[in-house]
Amino acid sequence: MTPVLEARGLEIAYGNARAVDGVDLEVRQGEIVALVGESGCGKSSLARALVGLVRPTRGEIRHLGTPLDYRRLKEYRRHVQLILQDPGGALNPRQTVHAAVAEGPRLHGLKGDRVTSALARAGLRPPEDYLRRYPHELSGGQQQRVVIAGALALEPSVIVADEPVASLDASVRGEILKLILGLRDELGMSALVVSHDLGLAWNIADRVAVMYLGRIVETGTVEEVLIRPRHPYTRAMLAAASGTATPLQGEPPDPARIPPGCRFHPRCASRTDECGSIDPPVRAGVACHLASLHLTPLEEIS
Amino acid sequence: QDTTLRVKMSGSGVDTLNPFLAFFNGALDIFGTIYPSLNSLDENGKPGPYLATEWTQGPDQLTWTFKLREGLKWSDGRPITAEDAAWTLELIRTDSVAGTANGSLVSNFERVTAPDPTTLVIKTKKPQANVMYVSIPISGIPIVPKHVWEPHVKELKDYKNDAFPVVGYGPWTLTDHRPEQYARFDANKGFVLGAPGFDHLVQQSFKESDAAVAALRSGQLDYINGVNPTQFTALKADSSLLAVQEVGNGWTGIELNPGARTRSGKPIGTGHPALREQVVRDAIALAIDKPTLVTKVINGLGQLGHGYLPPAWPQWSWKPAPEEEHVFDPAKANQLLDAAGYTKGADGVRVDPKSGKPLAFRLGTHSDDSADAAISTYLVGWLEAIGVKLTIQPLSMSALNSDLAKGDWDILMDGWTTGPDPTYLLGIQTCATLPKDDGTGGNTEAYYCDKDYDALFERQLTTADPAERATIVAEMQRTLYKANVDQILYYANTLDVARTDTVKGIVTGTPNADGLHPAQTAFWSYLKAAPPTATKAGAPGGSGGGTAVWLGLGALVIVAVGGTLVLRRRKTAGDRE
Amino acid sequence: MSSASTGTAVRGFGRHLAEKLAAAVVSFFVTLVIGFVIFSLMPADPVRTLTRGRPTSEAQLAQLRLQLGLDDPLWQRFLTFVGDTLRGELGYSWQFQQQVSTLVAERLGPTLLLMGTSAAVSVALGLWLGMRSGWRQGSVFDRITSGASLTLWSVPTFWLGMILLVAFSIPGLLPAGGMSDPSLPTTDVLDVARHLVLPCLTMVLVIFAQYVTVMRSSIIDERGAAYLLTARAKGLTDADVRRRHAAPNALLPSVTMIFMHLGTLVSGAITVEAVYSWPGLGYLTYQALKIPDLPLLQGTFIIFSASVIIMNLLADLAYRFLDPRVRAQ
Amino acid sequence: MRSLLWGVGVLAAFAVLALTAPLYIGDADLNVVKVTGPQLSPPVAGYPLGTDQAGRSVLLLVIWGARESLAIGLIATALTVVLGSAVGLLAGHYQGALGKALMHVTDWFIALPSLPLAISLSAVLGQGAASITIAIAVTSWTATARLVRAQTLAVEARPFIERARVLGAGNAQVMLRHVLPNVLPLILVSSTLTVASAILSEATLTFLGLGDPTSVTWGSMLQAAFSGGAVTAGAWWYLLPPGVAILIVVLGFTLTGRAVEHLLDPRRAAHA
Amino acid sequence: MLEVRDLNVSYGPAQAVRGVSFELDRGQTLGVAGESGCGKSTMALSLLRLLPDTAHVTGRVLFEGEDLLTARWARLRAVRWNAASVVFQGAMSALNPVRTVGDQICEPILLHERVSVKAARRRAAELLDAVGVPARRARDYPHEFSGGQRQRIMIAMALACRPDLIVADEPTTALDVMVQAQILRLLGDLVRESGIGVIMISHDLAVLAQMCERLAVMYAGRIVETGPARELIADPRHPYTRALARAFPTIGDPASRLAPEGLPGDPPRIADLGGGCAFAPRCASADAACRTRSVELWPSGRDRAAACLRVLEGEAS
Ligand SMILES: Nc1ncnc2c1ncn2[C@@H]1O[C@H](COP(=O)(O)OP(=O)(O)OP(=O)(O)O)[C@@H](O)[C@H]1O
Ligand SMILES: Nc1ncnc2c1ncn2[C@@H]1O[C@H](COP(=O)(O)OP(=O)(O)OP(=O)(O)O)[C@@H](O)[C@H]1O
Ligand SMILES: [Mg+2]
Ligand SMILES: [Mg+2]
Repeated sequence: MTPVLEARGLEIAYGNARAVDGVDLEVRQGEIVALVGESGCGKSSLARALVGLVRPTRGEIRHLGTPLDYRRLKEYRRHVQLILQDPGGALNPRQTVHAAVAEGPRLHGLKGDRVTSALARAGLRPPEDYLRRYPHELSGGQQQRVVIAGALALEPSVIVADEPVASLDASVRGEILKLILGLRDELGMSALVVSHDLGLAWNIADRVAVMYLGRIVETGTVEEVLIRPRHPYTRAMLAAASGTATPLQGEPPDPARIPPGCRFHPRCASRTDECGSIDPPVRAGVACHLASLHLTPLEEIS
Repeated sequence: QDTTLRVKMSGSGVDTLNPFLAFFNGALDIFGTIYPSLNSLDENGKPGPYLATEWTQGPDQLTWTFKLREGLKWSDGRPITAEDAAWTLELIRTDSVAGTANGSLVSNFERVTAPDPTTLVIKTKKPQANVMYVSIPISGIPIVPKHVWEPHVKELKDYKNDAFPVVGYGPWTLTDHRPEQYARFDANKGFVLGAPGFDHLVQQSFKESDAAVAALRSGQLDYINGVNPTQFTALKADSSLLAVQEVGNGWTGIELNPGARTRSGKPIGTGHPALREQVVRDAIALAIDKPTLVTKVINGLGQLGHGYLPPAWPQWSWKPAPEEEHVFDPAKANQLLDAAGYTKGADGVRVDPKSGKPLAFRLGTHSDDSADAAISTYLVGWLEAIGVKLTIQPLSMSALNSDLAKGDWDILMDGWTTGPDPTYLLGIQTCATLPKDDGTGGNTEAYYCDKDYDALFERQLTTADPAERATIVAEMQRTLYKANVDQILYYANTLDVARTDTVKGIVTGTPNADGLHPAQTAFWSYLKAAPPTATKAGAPGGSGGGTAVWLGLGALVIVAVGGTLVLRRRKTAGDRE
Repeated sequence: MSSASTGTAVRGFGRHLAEKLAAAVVSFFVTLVIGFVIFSLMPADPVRTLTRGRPTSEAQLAQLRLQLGLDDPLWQRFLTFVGDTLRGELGYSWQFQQQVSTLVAERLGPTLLLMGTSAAVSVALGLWLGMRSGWRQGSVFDRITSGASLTLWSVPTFWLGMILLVAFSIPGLLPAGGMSDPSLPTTDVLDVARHLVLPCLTMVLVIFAQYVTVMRSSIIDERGAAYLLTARAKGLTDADVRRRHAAPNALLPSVTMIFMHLGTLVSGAITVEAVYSWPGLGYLTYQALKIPDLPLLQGTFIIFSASVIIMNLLADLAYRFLDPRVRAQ
Repeated sequence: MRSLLWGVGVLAAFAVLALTAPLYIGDADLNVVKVTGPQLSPPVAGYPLGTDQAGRSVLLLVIWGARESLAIGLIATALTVVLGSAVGLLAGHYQGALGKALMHVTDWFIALPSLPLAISLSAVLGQGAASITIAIAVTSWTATARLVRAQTLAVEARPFIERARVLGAGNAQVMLRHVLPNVLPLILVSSTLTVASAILSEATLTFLGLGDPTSVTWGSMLQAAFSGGAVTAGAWWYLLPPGVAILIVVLGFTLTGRAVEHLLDPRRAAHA
Repeated sequence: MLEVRDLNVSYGPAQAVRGVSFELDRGQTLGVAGESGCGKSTMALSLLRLLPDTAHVTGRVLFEGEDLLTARWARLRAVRWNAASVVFQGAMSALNPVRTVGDQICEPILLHERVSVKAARRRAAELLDAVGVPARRARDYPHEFSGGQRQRIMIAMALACRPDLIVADEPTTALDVMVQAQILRLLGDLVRESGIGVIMISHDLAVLAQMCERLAVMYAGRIVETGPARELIADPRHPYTRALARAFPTIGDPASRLAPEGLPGDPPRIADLGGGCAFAPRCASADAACRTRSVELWPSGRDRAAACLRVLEGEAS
């Protein structure tokens, strides 16, 4: 089956900083993929490239097998929608909820009232109560629902969500995640959810891709990656999240100065001499030439 | 202590101290007091002795001989001789740069020579009656010391003449000059026409006349030559000030485009054809209420306009006979126009039967002249009453001149002042001053051109007898008056104000029946001005006392500021963080 | 990281400076061309205007036209002008019959004195008042300061000048005009200062409001900043928090605006110079425009444009200097 | 919002006076040939603010002057705002070559000294209200352009622009539907300030002799008063009213602008 | 050392903190959890009277027996930083961008201690070293540091005057998971080594669980549950605590796999709180009594208390 959304050898450079440095990623029909990684590793850049906001310097993006044509972006975006981290900022403060949700259909010349149904589907019920409100009259969770409704109104086949709950309250977060999960279950929509939060992946994702310094260093099903992490970076992240192991040493990496060899080796606790010279490709879902050594599950994780 | 007379610098200040180049009034004023001239003007504006004590026209009518005084010395001690005068005049005649400012005055000179140190001989090309006006203070040519200027002839254009004290001769010696600020002089106590009453003279530049008046009131100035009527009226009431009126040496008027054309008769420009008609110009003349202008615009401080030459020069002044005079009579003006077939249109504006154009004229005014602005609004009202529509166009002096030269005008506000020699002013009404076909060369006043007038002009040029010359000049003025191309509205009096506590004798000559003094020609005002009493009249509240007050005030400010700071500190140290 | 980034910072700064300079130079030349074109379009008859009221012969008129280059075609005059400017010469004034550079140099001093003093006083006053009133927004002090500065800002300069002149030209204390007392044998600093008071006061009263406004609003913006809370938590007094923490930060947005405003100040002084007979560049320009004296106009135009451009450049540099965040880029 | 009330109140009062002026001020009050008042008289019965040199009522002149002064101020502002906003918006939106070029052009105009430019413009276009209006617009649009550009950049950086793009909005849509509405309040505020400075500029330019001295504006009244020597004559009734009128109107606009700015402050709006 | 009694803070009509009381001793760590806007920062800042003028504070804050809320400003300034310092939320904005970090660390030292500038610099260098930032970078400006480094600088600054109490207001919120772990370790070590009392504020229960002995969970300006950290998380008594705990799933816990949980409804607006339990509108087990009866902290176990009627009724969990 051809993936709904697919990135092949994607590279995005800002000047001499390669924020995304050769990424292969696919999202299949009806699947939720979580893209995790620490701050600045290129997650947002990748997400933005996937909806055509950034033009990759190399590589290509395919939607249902057809490469993205930048002259026909508008059409492409009917099928691939983006949800941003900060719902407050993503809504024009001078647009009502109705205008915000109706914008997509209007721009695409879609007929019929898609607004109320989209709002209802996004969990804003009854929709009529919200139509005339302005963003500042809504809570963060409601704002995010409006943003989601705006994307839903176009009935896209994939949603790319960049940190959809990072700016929301802990209690609200679950509700939004439920919504995304529900959309997949009800509409068969696919989603790529970008986050630095492994718990989120555990909550809703089918598959996880772990990104480090512009590369996907490990991918696989949630259970595989989060319970039996193989890449030392994934292991370090999981350890940090549970607060059990010694966290990684060193500063966050800089995409303008990617170390030679394995890009993780300067911070890797289990590096060997050859790590400095071999740049390992992703093989069997992990990009570490010593991956087989770490195959045992972390004992701390129960 | 030395005494200083502080006066307002006249007009627009000093453009350059180089007398061969300068055009601005302020500069000419200075040259009049620091450089000698062949003749001076007496208090009535007639030529008098200065360097020359005698001047005679030879029998050939072409040779003028000036007898110069002996024993006068330049301020650097070198003698003043006829050679200096001859050299100056010859330089202007022969060198185009040196002729920049005054070339026209010597354009009829054939040659100027100094056969001996006290004799100056001027040979003219054609007979010239006004040679004794050529070198007079301010409006004529100043004589400069040859020994100082000869080395600078090559770079005359760039020579700034600012080595102080400037070598010259006159009632005053220029000791310092700051552009746009002031000029400072020392008295020449041995001046041949009388010693100045003050030890120093300072001319200070003021751009706003109200600022100058404030300076006069506060004692920063002793004398202002030329205030405006409202100021004058206000200052007259002040007993500590002396406000005097002098007969005006200029007129304010309008000029009507009689059909601009070149010397060869080719019409140019966009002038309204109706104005070429005598009857239209006459009607306009009758429709203007000149007495009202005098009372309303210049507060009655002037005389009704008649002749082309101003009353400051009684020898030339002319008045129409009562039957010739255009007296305000709108009804008659309407009659004239009706009779000539200029019927009123629906909007009340008459239409020119020949061209079919309405009698709607542009009235160009000098945008920087407040009197123009005032007058023009009256003109609009009066002419409306005879079915003539005026549209006021305020123009910069430069734009106005440009329109004038191109013939792109209907009616313009106009005004001239003149020195005692009327030749130039009369000259610009001759056909010879029309522009050439290429548009250059013209300095005509208003495109007036009349054969008879030209003939009279030539005659007065060569008429040596002053009385006879005056009759011819009067006839010329009558011709102009009738033509109504230039309509003289009024002659504004010159209005001067002086402090009475620091200066006396600032005006010279005896006032006439109306209390008008003769025009203050040349340097007489400053020369005859003197401190009022033998006791030294320091500046009121002079710098000594002033400094004390000043320092006191400064101290007060410091104490106040310091005090507040201390108090503040105490307060902030207290409660709220 | 530190040393390496400093290296790039310096290089980056050099490049930035070079770029800015290049843009400034281009700006400068474009404004010159615009100025030339506009001034050349002015309908004018300088010769007649210059000789107005003076006996002038036809030959003299022709000679003057020739001397002033009025008969040259426009393009040739333009080339001459560009050539002159490149050589640093500003041409020859028509009305003053002098080198424009001499004239401009003569008048620049007084203008700089007046503008410099006024700017310094009003910047200092404006920033100080703005800082205090912004810090205690809504206080009596704030209301008085804001009200007064707004009112003064709304007053036409020349009008205020005239009124101050009449009200305060006190015998022996404050003179009604000029830059120094001509009856003093030498120029005396105190005397010039005395003459400076009223024109400077007029300028200051009108322009300081702008600085008050800018400083006040940037202080208000800064007031909620978290680092001020840190400073307070450290136990600093309110005044110290304001002076040592809020002020330097609030200054940043003000600086650009102040410099830009300073650039336009020079040409904005015409009315004050006229009212107080200050022998500066503003009034010279005004005179030049009346004739119009094209070379002189160009000369002053160059000064004015250059001052704006230079001030903009300085604004940029000052900003970079004051803000370490931009400094490193 | 007391200052808003004050500002708007003052402006409304002036607007009403100016608009209804033809109802009670006629040719007989303004035409120098027809007026009958005493010359330069201090306030007396019938002339509550005295008279000018021609004997016209200063009060009526000030009211009449509001018409042209306000008209010049408003029209100049409209020109400034339209031009400045268009340039600023385009320069902020198209950050590539077009934006750079526009900013350069703006920089050039900023460097042009305003007064000489105004004077030469009025020489070219003919003196009077029209040239003054144009001169003010030509020299002041740059400030608006810079401001709008800065604000546009700020708005463009906000996430909702990105969202709009992803929803399929093109450049025009983004500019007109998203950027403009968010920049508009700022434009509104800045335009009230522009009116204020335009009225001041009008007065200054007219004072320098660039206006039509025969028309009645506050600037030309002041010019006539000054050049006629009203200061020396102590004719405060002639000098003060036009100046105070300018002050009040400018203050009115400024207060309104400030108050509106305050009302539109996003920080307030967000809490509202 | 610190005893807070019935602290109330209101911004005009909006009551941000409503009757908070707690105690803290040297060497103890108290975690305060709760979602955005529930009054955590307000409570923390009110301890040192750092709130803006618009805030109205009542109650007692006894620090070493002295009531800081009524102390004179000069006295208070002496306490600030010297005895109690603050690590603020968002280190980027809490550091002055135009002054070097060295300067900013030295400032309180010079202010509170009679030492030479040189000595202060030396101390600043030591502190930087202690938190793992190279001392030579004291001359750099805040923007030249990464988020984690800046936060460490904030911590170094908080330690500058060797305070007895540190209030850390969301010290790790803006940070990446990896860096966050580092910072928490650092703070934990410091507390252990020097016996400082710490109040740590966060909305992330997981973070607090790592750091603190005791926890207080706040909701709408009130402490709704308090107790030993581990117990509280493992066995929450208050439904809000329960929801909060579930919002941060344990990876590998099959219960939360593909089953995100949240609270329906919106966080409360403190401006329009009525009587009754503030949490009632979002509470699944709320009844009519919850909406009317006012709740307070009732003991809910050993060393624990919760503000829930269910607890009072003995319906544990
Ligand atoms: N427009 C840009 N210009 C230059 N560099 C950029 C730009 N956008 C991102 N970068 C850099 O690219 C790298 C990756 O950024 P990106 O925003 O994709 O990271 P991220 O994984 O989303 O991080 P975060 O979790 O902080 O959102 C970072 O180092 C960032 O500084
Ligand atoms: N200066 C202020 N004026 C008015 N209300 C304020 C002010 N500061 C905070 N509030 C309100 O007080 C309540 C508590 O705010 P506080 O900052 O203490 O919350 P918090 O728990 O720290 O939230 P966060 O997790 O977002 O930091 C909020 O509703 C907030 O809107
Ligand atoms: Mg991101
Ligand atoms: Mg907080």
